[in-house]
Amino acid sequence: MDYLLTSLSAAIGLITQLNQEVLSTVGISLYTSLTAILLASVLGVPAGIALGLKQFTGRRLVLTLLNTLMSLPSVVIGLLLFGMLSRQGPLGGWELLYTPLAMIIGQTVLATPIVANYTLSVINGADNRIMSTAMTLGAGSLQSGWQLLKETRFGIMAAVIAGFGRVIGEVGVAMMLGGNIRGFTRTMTTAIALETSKGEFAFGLALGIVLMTIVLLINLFLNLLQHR
Amino acid sequence: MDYLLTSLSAAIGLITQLNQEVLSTVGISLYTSLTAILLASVLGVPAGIALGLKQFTGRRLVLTLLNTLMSLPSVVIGLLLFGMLSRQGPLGGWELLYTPLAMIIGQTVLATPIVANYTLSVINGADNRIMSTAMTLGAGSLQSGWQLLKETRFGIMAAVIAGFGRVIGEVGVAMMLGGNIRGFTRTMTTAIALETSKGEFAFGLALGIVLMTIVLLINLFLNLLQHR
Amino acid sequence: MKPVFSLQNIQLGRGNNFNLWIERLEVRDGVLYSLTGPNGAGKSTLLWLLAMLRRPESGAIYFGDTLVHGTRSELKKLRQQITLVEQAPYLFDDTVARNIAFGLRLRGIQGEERNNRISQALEDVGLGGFEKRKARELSGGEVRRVALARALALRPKVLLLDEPTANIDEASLQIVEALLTSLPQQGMTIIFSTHDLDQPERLGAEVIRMRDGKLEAATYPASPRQHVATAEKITWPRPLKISESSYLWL
Amino acid sequence: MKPVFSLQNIQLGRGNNFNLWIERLEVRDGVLYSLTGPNGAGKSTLLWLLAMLRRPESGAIYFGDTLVHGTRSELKKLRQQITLVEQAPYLFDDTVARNIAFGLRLRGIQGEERNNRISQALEDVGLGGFEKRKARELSGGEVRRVALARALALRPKVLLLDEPTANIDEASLQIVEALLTSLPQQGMTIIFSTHDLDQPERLGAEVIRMRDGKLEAATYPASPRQHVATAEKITWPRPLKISESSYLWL
Amino acid sequence: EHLRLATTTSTENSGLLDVLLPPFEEANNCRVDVLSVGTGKALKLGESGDVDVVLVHARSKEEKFVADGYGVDRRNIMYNDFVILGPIADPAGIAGSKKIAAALSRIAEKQEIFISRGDNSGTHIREMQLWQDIGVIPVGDWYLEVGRGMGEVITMANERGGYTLSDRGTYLAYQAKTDLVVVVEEIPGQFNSYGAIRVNPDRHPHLKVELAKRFLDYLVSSSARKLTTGFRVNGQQLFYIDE
Ligand SMILES: Nc1ncnc2c1ncn2[C@@H]1O[C@H](COP(=O)(O)OP(=O)(O)OP(=O)(O)O)[C@@H](O)[C@H]1O
Ligand SMILES: Nc1ncnc2c1ncn2[C@@H]1O[C@H](COP(=O)(O)OP(=O)(O)OP(=O)(O)O)[C@@H](O)[C@H]1O
Ligand SMILES: [Mg+2]
Ligand SMILES: [Mg+2]
Repeated sequence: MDYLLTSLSAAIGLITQLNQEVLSTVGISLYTSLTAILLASVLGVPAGIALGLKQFTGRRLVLTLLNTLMSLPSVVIGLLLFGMLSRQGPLGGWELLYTPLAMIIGQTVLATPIVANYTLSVINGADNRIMSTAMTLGAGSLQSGWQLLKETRFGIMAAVIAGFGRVIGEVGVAMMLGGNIRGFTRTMTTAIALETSKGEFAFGLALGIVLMTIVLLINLFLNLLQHR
Repeated sequence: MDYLLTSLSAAIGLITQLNQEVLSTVGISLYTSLTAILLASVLGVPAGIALGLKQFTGRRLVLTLLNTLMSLPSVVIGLLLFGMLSRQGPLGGWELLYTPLAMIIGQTVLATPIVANYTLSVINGADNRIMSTAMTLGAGSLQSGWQLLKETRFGIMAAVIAGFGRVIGEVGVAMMLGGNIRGFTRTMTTAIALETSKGEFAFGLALGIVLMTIVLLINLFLNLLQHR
Repeated sequence: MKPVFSLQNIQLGRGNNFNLWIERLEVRDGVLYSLTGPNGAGKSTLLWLLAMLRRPESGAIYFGDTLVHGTRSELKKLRQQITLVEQAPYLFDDTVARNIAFGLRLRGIQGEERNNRISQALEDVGLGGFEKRKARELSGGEVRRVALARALALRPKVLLLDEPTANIDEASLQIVEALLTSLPQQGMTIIFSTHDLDQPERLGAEVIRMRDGKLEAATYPASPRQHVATAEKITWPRPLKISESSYLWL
Repeated sequence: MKPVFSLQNIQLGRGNNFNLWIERLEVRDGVLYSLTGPNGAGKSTLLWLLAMLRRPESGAIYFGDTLVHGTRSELKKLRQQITLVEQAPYLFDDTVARNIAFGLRLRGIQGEERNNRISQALEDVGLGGFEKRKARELSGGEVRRVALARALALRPKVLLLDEPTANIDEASLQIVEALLTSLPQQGMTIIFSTHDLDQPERLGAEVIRMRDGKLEAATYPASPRQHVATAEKITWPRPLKISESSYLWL
Repeated sequence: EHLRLATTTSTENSGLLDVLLPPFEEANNCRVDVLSVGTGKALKLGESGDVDVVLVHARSKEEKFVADGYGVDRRNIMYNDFVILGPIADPAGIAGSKKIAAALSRIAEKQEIFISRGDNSGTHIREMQLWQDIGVIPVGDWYLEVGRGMGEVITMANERGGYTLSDRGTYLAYQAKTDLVVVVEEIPGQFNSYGAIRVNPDRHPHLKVELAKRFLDYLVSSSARKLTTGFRVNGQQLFYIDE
């Protein structure tokens, strides 16, 4: 229990002192994860809605692939994109490796299937009169889809939160593509991994507690927004 | 592209030769992840249903906490449980550290909030006449809940698949609590992490492709089951 | 004889200032009641209350001799004697036969007997042979009739029907009306809501008329009975303020 | 005058061997039609088809002069002239006013004009003052009346109503029936389904009677008109086998 | 300007770079982006031109790296030595042994738990070399090949009450966090030397050649050497310099 207490008090210390380095690490985490989840939502929500509504040959296969992509380990995405972005890779010239942008790309790839799949479930569960009602009132298919999105907003919000949870907590992509460079691409999770590898378990856990506190604050804020 | 081709052919090599070591690693991955998702479903699905149906004071706070837990990085869970299971920790006497069981515990902790949250969304989206109809027909609250589960089975299935995707692809818990011991606690993901740290990127990616192939087969199988 | 239901000083609020407020109501055994009143009068709310799906905020409900108060297992036992067909009935996503089997299974009715009851109930509503049909592939009127069959198969002591004759065709209307008159003669108590104001007379039903959440005093002359004294003493076990979404009295 | 709708050799299958099969049907402008027939006859299916929500498997539909064939933007334009109130209407999870505003906004009707139309439509169905009410907190009959108001506010060329007088109270029935007779006089074409077999005569409606997916020949004497020659030539752009769940003709 | 340096976890985790880099960064008005990875990965990053300089410890691999034309200008930077760590109780009874190789064969004989890096790192390569020298093929329940970093392996050995081969630098960095002690050390030691190599600019024209050169020059400069030898963890020197 000693260990937990040490971590907890270290975490409280970190939070109350608002150490410059911790602040910058938190900032990088939030910047990459929020950007990634924004992109993933823009891609994943419409994809999920379309998959929920459209019938086409091969749909079942696409759904199975989507389920499979949800299991994609973040280190595998890291490896794949590393292959693309590395100097030798086809996109090496863009000089993206070991930059926050590379992390954002990787995290977007990671979150999109999750957001899409979750959205798909929400749409499957939604009342199927929503679309027809919108159409009988003169909406086109895009407008009807938009209305569907509004009607299922809590579910869609949950989908986005799920995706955010995945990227803010992941370490593989951030490590492989960001490189854990201090002050530049070091995120909370790569910092935790670093402390852990240094044997500073209590401090690693303290950082974990800080991360959870931040996520909790974000969720409280979203909760307030939802129930305004 | 060279890199991707190398990985792909290595992956095909691995799959066709069915190397003993790869087989055992796959076995350990599946054993731990399937057991963990089973436990997580047993805990998470009823929790999600209950949260979806019951009103109680503090419910919103519980939901916010649940959202937060979804972001729990796997290394943080690893650290936490490490603190419990290590020799110095309160449960050190159980000698669980660096065993598959420790990984199962960690992965269960990781997957349960995801399964519960996803289930909750499904229940929120479900027709609220399901419960009342079951009750008017004489069902008790447990029986009604069971019927609700049957009516939303596709959504619940998606929740379980999402949880499975999370654990089969995670590396933090498997690494911290399993220790990546060859032939004993080495999973596909820790093997990938190892190859990556050795600089054997292509081989790591090949293992990733093998993992994805296995998950794809599982999902195809589930898909067939669902649509039987 | 004891009334089947006896309600005293029931109060139940919903959104928008609507309040169901029933000073006294007694439902006699083996009688056919019609429930009429304008949209929003509270008919469906009253039926939910009688089906023990909603908890009143204050007041007392007696089912026979029992004060309905509510631990789960008690409620379940009481509820098994009452069946409600809702205004917009929900069918489980399964075959018609398995929809009807649901309640029978809960009552331990199995095998031959169960199958007989299922086909009998379907015959009763003019849907003989619909057993294998998927519930999700029925027309609006067919859905309502299956829901009715599902309730009839259970042979409850009290049958609550929320607009059972809406959406159904001419031939089915005749069948259902015949059931409504014949079943009470076999001892079943039925309360059905309707907007067809000729129907109560046609069926010889007693009329309960509602408006603005209250019974219209003139229409339903409740004779003074037992329990009245205790009514004031009832306090409900859980706080009154229940959000609308927690409607189920679990 | 050109018929508003003209259907030729329409075929549309659903689950369970049901087939809507309409050799010929012409709907004249400004006329009130009633659609009757037993449960499962295909009334709702036909109304869906006319609302251009479902694609037929073969045959031709003309809306005025236009062969309804279907790119999205075309369909949307045609659909804006037709409004359907479904058998079990769905209200968006919002206020009553915003439910009605939805279709008006799509048609670019704004501000004062929109508010006027909303309150007018609510008055029309006897729900004046319901603007701020939440759609999810309405009774069954109120829902149906709001759905009707939502359609009326759009002043469509063709109004399709699936059992508009089910679930509504006596007073509202009178109001709605008055609307059904008066609106066609202002040029609106209305087709409504009903199970009240006295209603068509009472309202002076032309009767379309259905059974087993077909029009009952005797009831609807369609005079031979144009287009007939082309009917055989229509081939639908996409394959016929569409799963039931992809019902929306996007 | 950013210079990219790929190095092993032992240098980064020990804290050495935190004292070594700032003077260089200041003097050259640049930043050194440190990618702390395993030796194998560091060299791979060099091969692909994703970093400008590598600082690693696996002599044979480094030489191959240069011979294959991926790197140029290899410099010896510093060294420390390998030791065997184990629990104080020393169940294999090897304490005081003067030869690491001999101690290993005794561990194998008594089948005491031994944790191996198993990750092709410099330390792992040395360990394999040692097994080969004594003619033992280490297999069995007692030999756990874990494929993790040195620090993690020390933690695992600590948890399991086993032995392991470690470089002294990492051990010193971990000393406060572990119950393990140095059971066997060799005099003169089993050396673990670190080399810095510039990635070959002929293969990767985008590399920062000038800055990389200056960096290597800095690493072998007397001021850097002073910082290196002066670096202490818990009062102990971690790294030595070949004079
Ligand atoms: N789900 C709900 N949430 C909140 N309030 C509701 C809900 N349903 C109904 N109400 C309110 O309760 C009142 C009574 O509704 P109820 O459904 O009991 O009426 P009713 O008599 O059955 O009407 P109808 O003839 O239209 O079916 C309504 O006017 C409405 O204000
Ligand atoms: N969602 C559906 N999926 C598949 N088949 C359906 C579906 N809805 C209806 N059907 C089939 O189509 C037939 C016609 O249904 P439709 O709803 O058009 O009948 P209706 O004339 O409107 O009946 P009602 O008077 O009961 O409303 C039904 O008998 C049923 O077999
Ligand atoms: Mg009602
Ligand atoms: Mg119908």
